[in-house]
Amino acid sequence: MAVTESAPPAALDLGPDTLLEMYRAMVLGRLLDERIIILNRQGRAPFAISGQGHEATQVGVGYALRRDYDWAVPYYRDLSLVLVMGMSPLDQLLAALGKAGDPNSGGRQMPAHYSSRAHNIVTGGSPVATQILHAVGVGLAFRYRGEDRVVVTACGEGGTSEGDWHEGLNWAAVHRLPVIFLVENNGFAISVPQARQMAVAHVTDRAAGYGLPGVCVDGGDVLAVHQVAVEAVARARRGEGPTLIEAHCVRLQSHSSDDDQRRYRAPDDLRDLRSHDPLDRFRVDLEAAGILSPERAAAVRADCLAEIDRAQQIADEAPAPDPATALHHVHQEG
Amino acid sequence: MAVTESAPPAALDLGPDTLLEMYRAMVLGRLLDERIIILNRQGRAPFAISGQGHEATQVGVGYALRRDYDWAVPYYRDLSLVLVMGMSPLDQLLAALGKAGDPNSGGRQMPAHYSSRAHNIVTGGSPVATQILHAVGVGLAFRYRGEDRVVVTACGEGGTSEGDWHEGLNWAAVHRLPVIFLVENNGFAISVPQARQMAVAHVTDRAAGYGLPGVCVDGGDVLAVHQVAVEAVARARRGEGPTLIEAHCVRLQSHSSDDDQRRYRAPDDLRDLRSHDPLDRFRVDLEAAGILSPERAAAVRADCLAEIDRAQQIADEAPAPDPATALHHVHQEG
Amino acid sequence: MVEAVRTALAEEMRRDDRIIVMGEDVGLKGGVFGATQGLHQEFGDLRVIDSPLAEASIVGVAIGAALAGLRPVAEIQFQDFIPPAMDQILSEAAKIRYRSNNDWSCPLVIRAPCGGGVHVHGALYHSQSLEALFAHVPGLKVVLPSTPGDAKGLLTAALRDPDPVCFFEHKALYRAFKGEVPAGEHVVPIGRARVARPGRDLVCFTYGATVHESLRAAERLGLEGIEVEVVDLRTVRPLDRECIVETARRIGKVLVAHEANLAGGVGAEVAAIVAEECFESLDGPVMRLGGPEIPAIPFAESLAEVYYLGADRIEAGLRRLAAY
Amino acid sequence: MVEAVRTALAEEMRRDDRIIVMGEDVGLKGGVFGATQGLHQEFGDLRVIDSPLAEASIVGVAIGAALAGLRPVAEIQFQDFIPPAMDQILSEAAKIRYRSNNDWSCPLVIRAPCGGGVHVHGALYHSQSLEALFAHVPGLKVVLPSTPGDAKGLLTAALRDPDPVCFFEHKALYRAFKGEVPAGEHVVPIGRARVARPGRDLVCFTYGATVHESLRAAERLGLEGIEVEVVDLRTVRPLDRECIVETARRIGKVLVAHEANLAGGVGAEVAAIVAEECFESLDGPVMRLGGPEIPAIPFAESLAEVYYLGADRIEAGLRRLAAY
Ligand SMILES: Cc1ncc(C[n+]2csc(CCOP(=O)(O)OP(=O)(O)O)c2C)c(N)n1
Ligand SMILES: Cc1ncc(C[n+]2csc(CCOP(=O)(O)OP(=O)(O)O)c2C)c(N)n1
Ligand SMILES: [Mg+2]
Ligand SMILES: [Mg+2]
Repeated sequence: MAVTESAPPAALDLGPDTLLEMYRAMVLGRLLDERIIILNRQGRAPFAISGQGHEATQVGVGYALRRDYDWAVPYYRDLSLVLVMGMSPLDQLLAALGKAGDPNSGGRQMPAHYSSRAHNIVTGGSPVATQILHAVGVGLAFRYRGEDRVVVTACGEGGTSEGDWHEGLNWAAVHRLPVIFLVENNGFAISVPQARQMAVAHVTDRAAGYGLPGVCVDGGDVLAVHQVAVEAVARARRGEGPTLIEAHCVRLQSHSSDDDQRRYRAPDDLRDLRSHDPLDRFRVDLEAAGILSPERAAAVRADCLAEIDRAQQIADEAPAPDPATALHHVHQEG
Repeated sequence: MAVTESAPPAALDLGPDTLLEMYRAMVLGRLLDERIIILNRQGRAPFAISGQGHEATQVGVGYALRRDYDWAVPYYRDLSLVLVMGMSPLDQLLAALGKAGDPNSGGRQMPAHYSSRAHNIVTGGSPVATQILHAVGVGLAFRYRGEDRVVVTACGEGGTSEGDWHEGLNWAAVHRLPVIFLVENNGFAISVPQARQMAVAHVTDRAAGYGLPGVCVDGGDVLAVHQVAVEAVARARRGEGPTLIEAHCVRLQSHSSDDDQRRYRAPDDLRDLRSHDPLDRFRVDLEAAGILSPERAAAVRADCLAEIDRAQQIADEAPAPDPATALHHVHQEG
Repeated sequence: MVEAVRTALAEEMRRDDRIIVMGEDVGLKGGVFGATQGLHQEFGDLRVIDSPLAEASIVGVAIGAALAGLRPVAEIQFQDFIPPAMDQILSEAAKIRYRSNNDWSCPLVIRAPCGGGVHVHGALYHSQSLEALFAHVPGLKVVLPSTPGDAKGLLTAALRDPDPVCFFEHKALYRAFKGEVPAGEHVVPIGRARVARPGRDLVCFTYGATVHESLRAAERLGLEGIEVEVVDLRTVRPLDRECIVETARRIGKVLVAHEANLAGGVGAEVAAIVAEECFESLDGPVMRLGGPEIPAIPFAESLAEVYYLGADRIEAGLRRLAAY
Repeated sequence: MVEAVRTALAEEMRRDDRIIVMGEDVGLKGGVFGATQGLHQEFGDLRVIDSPLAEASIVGVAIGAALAGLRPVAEIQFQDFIPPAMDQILSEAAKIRYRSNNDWSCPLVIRAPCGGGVHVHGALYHSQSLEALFAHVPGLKVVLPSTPGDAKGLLTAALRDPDPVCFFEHKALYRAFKGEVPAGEHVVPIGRARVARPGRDLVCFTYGATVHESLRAAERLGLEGIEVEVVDLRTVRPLDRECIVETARRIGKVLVAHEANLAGGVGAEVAAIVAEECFESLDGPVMRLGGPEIPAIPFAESLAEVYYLGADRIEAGLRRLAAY
């Protein structure tokens, strides 16, 4: 039940290939995120919500999962997580533009409502924290069938205030289910700062009250997050039950394209944000370890951009949903 | 934020008069409770739900409040609490028999849905734990008006699983409101034992996670409860915020007149229950301290019974609600 | 009727091991009305789960289990205690197939006892009939059986349905029928009404416990040669529109009756369909009977009587309509 | 219209210091649509409270404050996020006066933006029109203004009401009217409909944003000499029964139109009232228009258009009715 304030600094022993893969995943998430914001500013994507600043957390957790075996019940900031789990930039660009081929929802939901049955990414709606309970149910099904799969579900620190969050952690603890509750704590729920959201410094202060371990980690440190996630996954796979992971992140962008954080955040605070960019941190670490060179970093960036460009071209040309289909799939048909 | 496992044994320094008053309150609660069960068995009260075994907790807390100044948002087992706060046996017998004069609801609600504006006892419905949030709102109003009143709200350990409980504790902690959250933990929610309700031994394990103090106390020890409650009330009155009190109680009767606990509780467990009767414990303590004699105890009992008999006679003869009134008071009239 | 529910659950659980049951007190105690009695003994802890006291989690966890391939039955102890789970039902279960463009589905049965009556004494919070709140929601099916046979057959259909079904069992019916449960496999399709009594002069559309009050009223009028057809809608979402329209056109005088509050109730939808589709065949105004404008059934018998829609009030309504 | 909401709040807060406002982002940010902008600056932390992200608590805490003598305004960020608070609204706020036999009361305003449209892009969860769920519940009042004047006048009435009022503001109207807020004290009584356009050939009962779509359709028919009366119901609980019945009887051809899902919607109740009370005056079937049988408005414009009830569909409906 011990709450570790922060995981011990993770060694770079994953091997250079994996580390570079993880780096690329973060870059891809970031660049795709930026592209969607551009599409929004151009008036082509009606809505954008950004995961910038959360990439290290999501990639760290994503790389602890077994792809197409474990499950995720994500939330709207989890762009990098769903990319790691197997979804593509094209999948998300189709969603941003509301195209028929959008695998998340066929253009029915707002972008960032990630879903892919093929990749075990559970469909989500917009209400905050409802997904927490779904993850518990998924874990229940795994346990019932005797599978050693693990499910991870994520929300923000604001989401922890909802009753569903409480009910989910409690249920998972009582039944020792293989669920990892990830809280991506960026200090704000739209405009509401953490101090108006809870009277404690760490969401993990709640773990002991449910009877599960809580680990608080620097969410800008991809390897620290990864290590914590690997341990939680191993624990869950061994049948020892759920873990609460709180990753402290920064929200580099406003809450969404409908928000302007300059209205409620101090200029100093905003200026300071960039120095916490997890991408920069990982790049510097990898360069210091001799795994990444500036040239290689530029190549990764170019490669990701090319992938996104190709995807955007396809998405641009993809057809809008056929109006006739709007009435389909309320119930199973045929 | 420290969690005290149990309050230090309270001295009997309240003075003999108060102690005897508290004893009488417990006896009155018990005998009235028994009477209502008898009325149910006779087929005259369609429903009964019992607070037997919870009297020490309720009287201990009730005596920490300033009558007709502080507020309570009780739950269905809080018969002794509402009696201490100023309601009468007649009030509850009128409710048990569904009479027009029932001040709780005019015969509209089931018995044990305590309410009295005159005595600052907030009306409650049947859904478990909704009242927790009302107490927080009451505390908010006190704080807004700059009053030093305190509000206490109660539920069972089962009720702590509801989202509303979580949201209430969190809100009260963030705003440091003068609310006392009392959990009367009798180990069962109807048939569901605590181990299926939560994965922790004590509800107070949750207090730290909200940023408020949690005190776990032997709910069968009226003076221990009283001391803990006095401290929590003082803290709240000083503007230092909410406290969570968990009082371990025994449920001497089945959940309600519709339940039979022999179906799901072990015979040993049931046999053991009586040895934890809080009334016996207080009587023995008072006798040992020379404050109560067997004769005096018998007199108290007789006096309470007489009061209840008188009340029952009045309640028996009281008129049923006039059907014409059934349609009134959905909204303010006239 | 409680026996029918229990039987359907047990038989389907034997047939399909994806079915699990969860809710408050459904295990050892077997449910507060005994609807799950014996299941825990037969199917064990993993399939019959005493949940924490938290309705949003009962439904929300069931949704997750359904997404992961199980077929959960979420029991809510009383329909009055569904509102904490409303978000999970309305915002999640009902929309999962649609919002994922058919990629995901949510086969889930939400069972709850509903309704009251003069002798149920459940008062405001153990007596409500809230079906209209669910009947308004695309993506849900809403079923209210009135007989043991239908309870078994419709619950079996619900347990085999690929989408979420709300299954509401009227408490007054639980013990009203004994030993009338059809043996063996018995499936009644969701969405089809049933003629509980044929007639030609008036038709009464109804469901749940009110079917029996309506039959009683119809019988009394029958003695005088006024033949009332009583149609048990059985499913209130989707309504059996075809049956409603055909019957209303054929008979021409329509009463809609239910225990739930009248205003904005299911009866409004039935009446509106009739008003729109059967205008030229109507021989009188579409009449509705339902609960008065108070929150639910009060505790005291003298007050409860004011709420309850019994045979007498239905008979009076039918007579007014017949005289039109 | 958002200006009207803000003005009503500010003016009433100045008049009555029992009024407090709480909800997500209502403080510094002034609400996601700006409805509370400036209030935090003027009235401070104690009266304008940025709540935790938890709707049940927003309403539940507001109820407690109301019980203790305040007059709270609980803002829910989008009506789509009311369901987590459904239990507090349906089971608690709506029943407090009745269940306590008039001993307690709960003066509380629950505000939420509702509705969608082709250009709102809120998709399934930022576009719903859920008023029917509340319109079925005795103990609640449910108001949907369609103009800045009514928004100010009805919100002022709600803030002075001794009982709980649900106040739903259509997002498409927020910025549709500028500078049309009546100055000074302006109170519009809850429960009274308004004739938005007089007419004699057909009547269209409607509310919310659909009022404007109906007016547009009526105008087009007006050019051809078909005079459509458009009645803005404004309050959907309690309905202005007198106005509905009088108007329907006078005109004889009735359309009911709303953005919400048709089945079980408020239109069903209006149609049922007309069918029952105006039978002998009707010159055609009571017609209803509303949302199709899908959960809400999809994101992609091509799909959203299928849902939305615009002037064209209303015009077509009116023409069918006129031709009857
Ligand atoms: C039930 C519900 N209430 C309100 C909202 C509106 N809303 C969307 S995101 C959000 C803030 C979430 O903050 P947090 O949980 O900290 O996550 P973050 O956005 O910071 O990652 C709010 C209030 C919603 N989507 N659902
Ligand atoms: C929301 C809700 N769900 C279910 C019930 C039915 N119910 C009434 S009391 C109860 C058990 C409560 O247990 P606990 O909170 O431990 O209190 P105790 O009765 O043991 O004092 C249940 C399940 C209810 N009244 N409300
Ligand atoms: Mg956040
Ligand atoms: Mg208990």
